[in-house]
Amino acid sequence: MIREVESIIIQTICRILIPFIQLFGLYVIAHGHGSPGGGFQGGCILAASFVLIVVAFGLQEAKRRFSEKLVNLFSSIGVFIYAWTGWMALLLGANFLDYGRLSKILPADPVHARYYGVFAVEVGVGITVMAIMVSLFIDLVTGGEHEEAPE
Amino acid sequence: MKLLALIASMITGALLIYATTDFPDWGDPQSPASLHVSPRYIQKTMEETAIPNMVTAILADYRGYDTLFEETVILTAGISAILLIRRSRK
Amino acid sequence: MDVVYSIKPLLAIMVSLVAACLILLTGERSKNLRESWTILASVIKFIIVVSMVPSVLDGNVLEYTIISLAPGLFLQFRVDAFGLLFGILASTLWIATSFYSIGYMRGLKEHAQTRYFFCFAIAISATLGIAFSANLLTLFVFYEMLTLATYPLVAHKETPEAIKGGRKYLTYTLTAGVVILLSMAIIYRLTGTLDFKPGGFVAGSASADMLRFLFVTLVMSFGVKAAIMPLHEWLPTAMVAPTPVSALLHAVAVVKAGVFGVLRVILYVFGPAFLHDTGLWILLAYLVSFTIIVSCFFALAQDNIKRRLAFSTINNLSIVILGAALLSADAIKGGMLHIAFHGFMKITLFFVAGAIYVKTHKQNVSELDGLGRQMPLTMGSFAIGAMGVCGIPPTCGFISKWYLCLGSLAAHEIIFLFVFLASALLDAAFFFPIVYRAFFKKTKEDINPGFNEAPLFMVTPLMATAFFSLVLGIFPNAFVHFIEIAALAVQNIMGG
Amino acid sequence: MIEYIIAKYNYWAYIVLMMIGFYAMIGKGNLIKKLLGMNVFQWAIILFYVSTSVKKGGATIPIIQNGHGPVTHAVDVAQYLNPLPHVLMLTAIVVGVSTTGVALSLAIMIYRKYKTLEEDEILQSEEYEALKPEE
Amino acid sequence: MIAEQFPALIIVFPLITALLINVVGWWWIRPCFYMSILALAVSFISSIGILNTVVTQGIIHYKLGGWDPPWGIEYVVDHLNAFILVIVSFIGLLICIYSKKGIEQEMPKKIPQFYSIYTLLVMGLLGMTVTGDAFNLYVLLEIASLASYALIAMGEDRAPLASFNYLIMGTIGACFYLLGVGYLYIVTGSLNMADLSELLPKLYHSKAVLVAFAFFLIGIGIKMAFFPLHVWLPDAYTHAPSSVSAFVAGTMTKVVAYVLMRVMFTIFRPYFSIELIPATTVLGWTAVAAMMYGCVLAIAQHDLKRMLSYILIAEVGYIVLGISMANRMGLTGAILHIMNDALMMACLFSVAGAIMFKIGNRDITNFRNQQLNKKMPFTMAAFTITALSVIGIPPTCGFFSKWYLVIGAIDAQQWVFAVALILSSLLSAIVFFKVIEKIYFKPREPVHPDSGGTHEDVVMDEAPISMLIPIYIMVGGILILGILSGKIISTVIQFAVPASF
Repeated sequence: MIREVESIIIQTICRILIPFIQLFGLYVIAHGHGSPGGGFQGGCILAASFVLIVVAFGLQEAKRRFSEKLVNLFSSIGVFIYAWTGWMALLLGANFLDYGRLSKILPADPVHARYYGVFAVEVGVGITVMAIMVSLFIDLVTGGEHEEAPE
Repeated sequence: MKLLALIASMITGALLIYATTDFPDWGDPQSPASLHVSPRYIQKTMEETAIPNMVTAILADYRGYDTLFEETVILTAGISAILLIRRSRK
Repeated sequence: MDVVYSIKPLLAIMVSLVAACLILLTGERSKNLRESWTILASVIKFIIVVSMVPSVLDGNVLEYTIISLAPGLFLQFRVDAFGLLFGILASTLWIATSFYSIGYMRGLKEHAQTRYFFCFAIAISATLGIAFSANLLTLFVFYEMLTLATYPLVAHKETPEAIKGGRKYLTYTLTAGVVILLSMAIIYRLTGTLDFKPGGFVAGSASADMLRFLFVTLVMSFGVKAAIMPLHEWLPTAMVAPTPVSALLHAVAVVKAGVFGVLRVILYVFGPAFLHDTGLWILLAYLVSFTIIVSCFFALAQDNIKRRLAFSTINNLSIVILGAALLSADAIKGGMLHIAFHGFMKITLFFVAGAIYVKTHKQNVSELDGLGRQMPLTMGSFAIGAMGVCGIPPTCGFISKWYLCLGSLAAHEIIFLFVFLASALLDAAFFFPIVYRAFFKKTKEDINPGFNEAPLFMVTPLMATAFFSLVLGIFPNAFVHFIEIAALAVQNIMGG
Repeated sequence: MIEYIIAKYNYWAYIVLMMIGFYAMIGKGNLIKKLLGMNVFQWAIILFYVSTSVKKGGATIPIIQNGHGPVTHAVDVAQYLNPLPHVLMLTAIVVGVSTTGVALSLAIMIYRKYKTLEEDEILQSEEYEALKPEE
Repeated sequence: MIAEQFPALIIVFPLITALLINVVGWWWIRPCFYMSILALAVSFISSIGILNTVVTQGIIHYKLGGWDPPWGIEYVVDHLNAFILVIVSFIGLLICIYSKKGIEQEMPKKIPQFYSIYTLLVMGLLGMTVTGDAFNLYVLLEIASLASYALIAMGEDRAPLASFNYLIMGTIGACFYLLGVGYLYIVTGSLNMADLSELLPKLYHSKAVLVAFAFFLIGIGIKMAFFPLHVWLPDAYTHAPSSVSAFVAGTMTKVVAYVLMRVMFTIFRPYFSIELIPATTVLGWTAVAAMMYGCVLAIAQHDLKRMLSYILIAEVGYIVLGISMANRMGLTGAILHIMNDALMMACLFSVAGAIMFKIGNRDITNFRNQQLNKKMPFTMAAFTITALSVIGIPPTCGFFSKWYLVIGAIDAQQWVFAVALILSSLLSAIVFFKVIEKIYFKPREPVHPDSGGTHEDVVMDEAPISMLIPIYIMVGGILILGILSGKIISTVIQFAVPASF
């Protein structure tokens, strides 16, 4: 179990730091096209921010912000976004994952349709990785024995 | 047991070293790995997907299918953790 | 011989399978329903089988293909004369046995009667399958089926020795089975087919040594069920089974299936010509002659009736094989006839043994003193059966032995003639003491128990079979033309 | 010979790592040490893959410079590293992470039952259980 | 339109369903089971469709993302994969139906997660079967493995340890496979199987390729529990939840055996793996050892599931033996045996699970007192029939695969193989009749004729219908497929065997 840390310094710094970490994570996800980065890296950074919350404010606080059900929902939603992007292409008559065909519904030519498709996919990857990392961390660190957050 | 492990790892290492003699040198631009498939990625990525970062392009588009399943892998791990050790104290 | 496509063989086999399912379904609810299924099925089966006789006597062959398993490999039935002979025997004796076993099982209040009748029906359909199978593979399928169906029957009593007997039975037969499988596969790769052909089909397909090896493996592995001497061990052990089962095992299904298999191998797979050229026949003949003589001495040593009968069975089976091994037309004919006739006589003897057990719980020869007064019909039938086995006219045993002797003369191997005669004498030596004790020896406590027969369900079948073995002795061609059928089969094989 | 060794030193590195990991996986008695060995093993393979993508002679990371909007000018292959191994290894890394996660949860389960992670002690308690009469 | 999308459907539909189950399960447990059934039914139907398409129109190439191989990933579905697909999805569906009651008993709190992971497991195996890309196969292999580790660990209280060892061994296997892929990649630069088989022949004498092949064999051998590398299997499959062990025992080893065939005959040409290096000889003799070892150890077991696990090891030996004969008949036998063995093992383990469910104890030695033949007659009948099929008694399907294997051995002039096949079927006869005897005959003192028939008092207490139906579907398959094997071979398997044989 995690000892509830009550250190004002740590908590203040974290309060300042965490938004930037999360912002950076989003940036890394969004800029995976042009610069080093992508879904995984961004997702891990986002997850790190939540881990920081857990470390600094304790598990209950973290779960109040980010309940277990929510984590689980996100983890599935991420993969679902990915699969659905491919599925759209399939519904539009192309092969599975053929983003080029998304140009039928996106205001873009096939090449840029791929660009956007990849973007959607990366977002999905990011969400999943973040969620799973958080849930893995919480489960492993508590040995799986933790309460639902008090509503 | 330890001895056996030692022998096994020694044999593996010997195999690997034996194989290495036929490998291209490190960083050889002419190695088959960098000649057969990858040139197309390097040259065509921009005009085929408009994504400058080839890694992202390959990851999510050329070999997007892999990535889908790598998502699934980590999802599996997450659900497994819940399945295995999650238990509410109520 | 032209081929007629007919579903009759399949029907004849399915009847008892269907009956088996019905027995399993209705068994526990009502005994009468269960047993009426048995009787009904046996009668229908008999009718179907007999209805095939005329067309076969016209020289036709009834054929029915279920499915093709591989190129040149079918699950197929073909009723030729030899198969029909065996089929008639099995279906006839099933009627008698089912009546008898009803009497027996009820008389002893046996347990698990449903399982008993179920396996019984399966065993019979397997036997008919063996009789009608058109190729070695089909025969093998039903052969294994027979093994498994008779295993619960052997172990039926579930006493430790019963289970041990079952184990031994399985060990022998399954081992034989896999050996058959291997040799069969080799033959299939050599010749590309497994269809039985009168006069054999493998000759010349491989080196003589290879074929010799295959012949030995096949004959010996079928010989396990036929209880050729070094491999006979399971048969006396299987005597723990209920008597109708032993009757079925010995007179009809299992051992006869083994002999049938051996004859199929000798006459329809390898062929007389091949045996004659390679000189294997003389080898086989000496082997089985050894069995014939030795088994008689074993039998003399037994006091338990059923064990004695068991060794007599071993003896007679080898006589059949010897007949086939002599390769002369008469001998083969005699052998085939002996399959059928010995069936009738031996089943009589076993029925008698069972009847005695149900009535008096006596199992040993030494206890039979004066039983003839108590159960005259039973012991009378026993006398007839014994005469038949010894080959004394006017019983049918005389006919088959007569042909066998002729055959041994025709084969210019005078020694085998003496083998036959010696075995006949020895048979007399261990059967007639029983008859003598039963009728002419006074019981120790000199009281006359008076007329007290076994239940009607048991006496009727055994008298019927005894009657048949007499009638077939006097008019060997009666009812179903055994002799004509056998003659036809021999004619096909010899190509004469 | 020296040149030969130097020319392939990336391979030697990963071979050594891999042997260490392999030994730890089989030989060590502590489950967590086994896990560490497993990770070393996997990272060794990842190192091997990535090192195959290197191109000497001024090749840089596989991101096309000043490329936004479709470019027409031909891209020189020798100018960029081989991107494929990186992609594969991203996948392999995630697989490794997931495996470790599952393995750790298993370790937790085992610890809950046996209150230890030393293999021999676990086996002892197993034998102890086996000796207990089963009701 | 739908027809050519089957290859995508068969994978993606279970995937999405698994996600939905995982989400829905947090709020509403009841529908999870039915959703999983639905998904597996869809992939079963589409696998049938695929098989049909392959048989009528030939090999399917499905380019994912529309990229041509070797740049993109493609599915290649020929007769072999289509056949395996049908088997896997069929067993998956049946065991899913079967698992309902057992799971409610074994892990009542974790039902959604179970079905989610179970669906993912099936999906992973299907993906392994259908893919045409060496690396993609690795990823899917890992999905299937992770799922099976998790599921196995949910069994009895010794399960976690068994599963952990399985995880260590399995990771070694997967990593060796990955290493083999890497070696092939570094010398050819490609990951696509078809492309590799084009590029490799001129490199057949390079040491790297030889070592890659060796690593493939070892890795696959570990995953397949092939004889010297099988140590993880008995524990894992013994302690796993019954439905899990039924599915995994039925399909996992078979799919990996399929991968072995892919590697030996598609990535590497038969010329390489048969003539150039003595792979088949080594495999063959090891397989013989595996058969003997498995059967002999099975005889010694008291725990039904452990016994079956050793039988499974022997069965893997059969399949590899058939592959290593390297002739048409042998391979036909191997492929046929993949199907038969999947059915038989799934059925046997399901029966063991049913016994556990009802009696809570699967120790063979006290079957005798349980009167099982009276308590659960249908289950026991199923067990008997399947056991006969494993022994290889006609007309069950086990006989026919054995028949082809024996003929293959004869064609290969390997008499020892033929004898070993026969010997092992005798040994398995001992194994199973030991059990059957205990089930049906309980030795008593000789019954006195007048006091017989006093022990018909046990009431029938049969396994739930949701278990019996799948078991009996499998038994029906065992009985029918044997008779139909000629037709199956002539329509599917003879095309599945590599044409060079």
